[in-house]
Amino acid sequence: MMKSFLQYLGIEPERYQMAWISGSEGQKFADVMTHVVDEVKKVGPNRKLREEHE
Amino acid sequence: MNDFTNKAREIAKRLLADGTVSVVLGWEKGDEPYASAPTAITELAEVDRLIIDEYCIHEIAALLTDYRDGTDKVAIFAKGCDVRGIIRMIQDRVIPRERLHIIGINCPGMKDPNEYARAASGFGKAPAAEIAAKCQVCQNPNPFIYDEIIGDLQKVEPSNERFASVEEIEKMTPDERYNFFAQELSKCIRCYACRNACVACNCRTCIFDESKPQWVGRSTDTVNNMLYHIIRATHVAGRCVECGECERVCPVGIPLMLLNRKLVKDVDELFGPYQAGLSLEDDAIPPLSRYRVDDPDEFM
Amino acid sequence: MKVLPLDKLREALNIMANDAEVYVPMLRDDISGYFQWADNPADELALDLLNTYLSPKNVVIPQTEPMYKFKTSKQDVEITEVQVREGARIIFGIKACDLKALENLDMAFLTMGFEDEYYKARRQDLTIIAQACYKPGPACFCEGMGADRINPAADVLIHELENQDYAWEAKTSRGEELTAKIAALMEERDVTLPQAEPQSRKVDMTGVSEKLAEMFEHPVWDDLSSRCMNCGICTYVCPSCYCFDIQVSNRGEAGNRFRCWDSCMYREYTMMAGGHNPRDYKKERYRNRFLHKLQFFNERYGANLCTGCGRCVILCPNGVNIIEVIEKVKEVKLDA
Amino acid sequence: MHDHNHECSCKDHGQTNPLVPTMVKVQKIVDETSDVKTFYVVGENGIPFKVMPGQLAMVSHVAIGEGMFSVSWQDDDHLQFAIKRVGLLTDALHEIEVGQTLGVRGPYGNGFPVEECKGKDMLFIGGGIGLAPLRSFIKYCFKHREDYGKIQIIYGARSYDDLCFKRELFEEWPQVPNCEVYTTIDNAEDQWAGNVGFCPAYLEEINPSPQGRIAVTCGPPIMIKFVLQALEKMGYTDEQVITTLEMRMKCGIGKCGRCNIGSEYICLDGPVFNLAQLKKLPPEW
Repeated sequence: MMKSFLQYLGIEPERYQMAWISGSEGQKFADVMTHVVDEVKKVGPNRKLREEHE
Repeated sequence: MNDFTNKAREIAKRLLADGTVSVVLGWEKGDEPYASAPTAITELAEVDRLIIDEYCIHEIAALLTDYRDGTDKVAIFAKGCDVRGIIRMIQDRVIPRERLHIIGINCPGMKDPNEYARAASGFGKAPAAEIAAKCQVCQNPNPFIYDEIIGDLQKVEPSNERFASVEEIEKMTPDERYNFFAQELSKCIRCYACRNACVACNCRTCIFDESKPQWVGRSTDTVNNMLYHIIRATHVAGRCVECGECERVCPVGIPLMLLNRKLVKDVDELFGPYQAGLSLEDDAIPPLSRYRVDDPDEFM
Repeated sequence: MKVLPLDKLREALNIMANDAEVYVPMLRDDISGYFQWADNPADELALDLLNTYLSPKNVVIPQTEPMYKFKTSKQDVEITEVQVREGARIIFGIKACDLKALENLDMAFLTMGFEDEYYKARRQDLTIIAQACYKPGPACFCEGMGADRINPAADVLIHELENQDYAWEAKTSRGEELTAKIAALMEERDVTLPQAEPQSRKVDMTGVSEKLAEMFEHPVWDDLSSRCMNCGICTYVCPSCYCFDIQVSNRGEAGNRFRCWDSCMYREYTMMAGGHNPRDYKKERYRNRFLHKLQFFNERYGANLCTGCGRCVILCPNGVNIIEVIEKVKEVKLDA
Repeated sequence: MHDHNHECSCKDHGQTNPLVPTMVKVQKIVDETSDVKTFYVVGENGIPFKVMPGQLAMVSHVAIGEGMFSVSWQDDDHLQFAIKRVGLLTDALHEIEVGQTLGVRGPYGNGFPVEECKGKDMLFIGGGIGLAPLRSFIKYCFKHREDYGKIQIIYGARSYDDLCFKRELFEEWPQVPNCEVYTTIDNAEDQWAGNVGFCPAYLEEINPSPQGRIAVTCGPPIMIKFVLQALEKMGYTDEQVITTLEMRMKCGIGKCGRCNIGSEYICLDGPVFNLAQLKKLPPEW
């Protein structure tokens, strides 16, 4: 729902991802993280919902 | 609606006199013809202040949070939308059904006293609608849970427009959507009227009042305003009774129902058709407030 | 008398904006307020409106305002004060009620021990072009609060004439200077100033402050506050409400300390870190707001912190009405 | 036209903007109890500003936030703040180590009437962290010992661990001539041989006569309320009873609005009031 809502607000859905990972699933955690990073790299730098600090 | 007023006073007198309740929540008249306002009557001698007229638009159930800590019984005059709010309050354990005496009002639709005050003020140019926008699309003018009832049943024009405005937004490109919402929410002055007027926003301690940790910055920039509204809307997802009060009370005219209705629509699509505050039965608890083994994964 | 024709107004504002920040009543999405003039084609001037929903206080106290920046590295911290941009500011078209509110802000920020540097920086070079108010609205009660709506003390006083041109009177040397800059746009004309229509709302404040001092624990506050939902609309649209919060915005090793408007209606406003809150309930917060406006500010500065602009009356979604509060207070019978 | 009578005192502080802090370094940190630490801070040129007993200062952990604290002692070269861990800022302060840069601004408030109390016997009644502001006055009395008569200190906390300034309380202060220290804790503990019970009750038991004596109290609001009642019962006049109050503060200079009790601002007109002044204010603290 959060993903759909953020998408509705025009924010790239790739930036919000969820996965169920058990404490014992170390490999899965690593895979998911790699996946998240890859996806976010694909969308590029975030311009939205971003505070400007000089 | 004079007979509504007479009936209301009669009922309130009886309830206060025989000790059924110790407070009556209703409306009273202000100093302009359109200025009706919610009130709490505790004295028999004050009952004649009560009125019901075409300006009683306020979602009066929101005031029930003031009585959460007591044990006294509370009488509340309630339109169809108010009853949905009351049900939410009961389901969220703000106040038990047993402490409430609900006097339903079959509601012909209300005028918005704020619109009239603004139109008369000379501070803006928008005219006041004959019937408030939110009442024109109301599907629940008749209370369905009450202890007694005032007025005749109102006919409901079925409408398929519930998600029309949300679908319009969905057709836009992501950048258009972001720019649209960023523009609208940049107007927000963070008065929190949308939160305080909301029957679903009934938490004892609100996260926006918390400083440890502070979830949303208090600066009024577009980002923090958006974060505030994202969190607020998400928090009432599936619990919003679609009364439109947040939008009505907003002093800067942000179309907040576009946020709420999107989440209502998503809950509908994920969990099957659902409307908050329509029933007190156990299975009518909002989908996001209960757990089922077959809940879809996307609920988060 | 000098007259600025309506069709020269934009040009006049442009000239003023050359060397000053000019704040003008404008309408955006039916929300009126004093916004900075930049001659955007989309900017709808709202001088024909009686007043603006959002008060002009943002000119001297922006809702969010950085105070100083900091950088941290390990145990060290370096701070740099954020300087308010110096230079001239002009507020155009302000009404007597809001001007009186500005006097309240001056008292709060510039007297009683400390001067507020941020306020002072914005206030000191502010030229005031006030507009005489001939036709009050149903929520107006500035006269009861002691404002002179036809002839408020300003650098320039303008009067909207029947044909919507502005009769222009410079009242101070600062006003003369400004007038000289746009003299070419003005015409010298015989004018008939409008007839002042009476204000329908009468408020008599005699004895109210003193009576309130005896009413802190009176049950009337329970009754009055019952309709209030403790949102901050009244405080944020009020031209006199000035309370603020100081907060920090922190991004790792750098950030800034800023202040922003705060509201006595919020529970968090007086909530102490240990959990004790002297104004924990809505009645207490509601009472403090009205007592601050009508008693406490009076005791401290000798003026009401309400100038009768009517904004809170118009915009309160639940019908809280300061005039009704004053009347109710007067009706209360106190035991001798 | 806006010709108000400015009586600005900010120049006295050696800084132009009263809302911008001066940077100081933490010189020493003392654990008082499990949740109270005393921080010794020094500025580049010694103390950042002069403070009188009972006055306040805004302490800023710059990246986290700032909070108003009573200065629990000012020595020739440093300021001391005894700070209890209760929220976001104080949590962060409890994590810092010696050498940390903090911001301070002040001093704020009126402070204790040290002059008016000269020649009087002094009775201090403190609860919990409420001893911190009293300590500045107590130590001031010790420093000017000949100016004050007999000094009695009644101090209570929830438990032995919660008693602040233990070394001073049990070793130093009882050695001061003509000074009595009474301590009490709320509930009995195995190693505790002293009094058990609340401060107001202990005060009535000790019952120091109001003759020529000034009582000064600070603690949680509920304790203050009962202590004030007890003192009245014991015959103290309103002018003989002094307390120091706490409200939430943000600016410290009487502008931001929140610390008012009636038309008085704690940060300017307080935090110290005598009971006569307090009775004129609404009971909202």
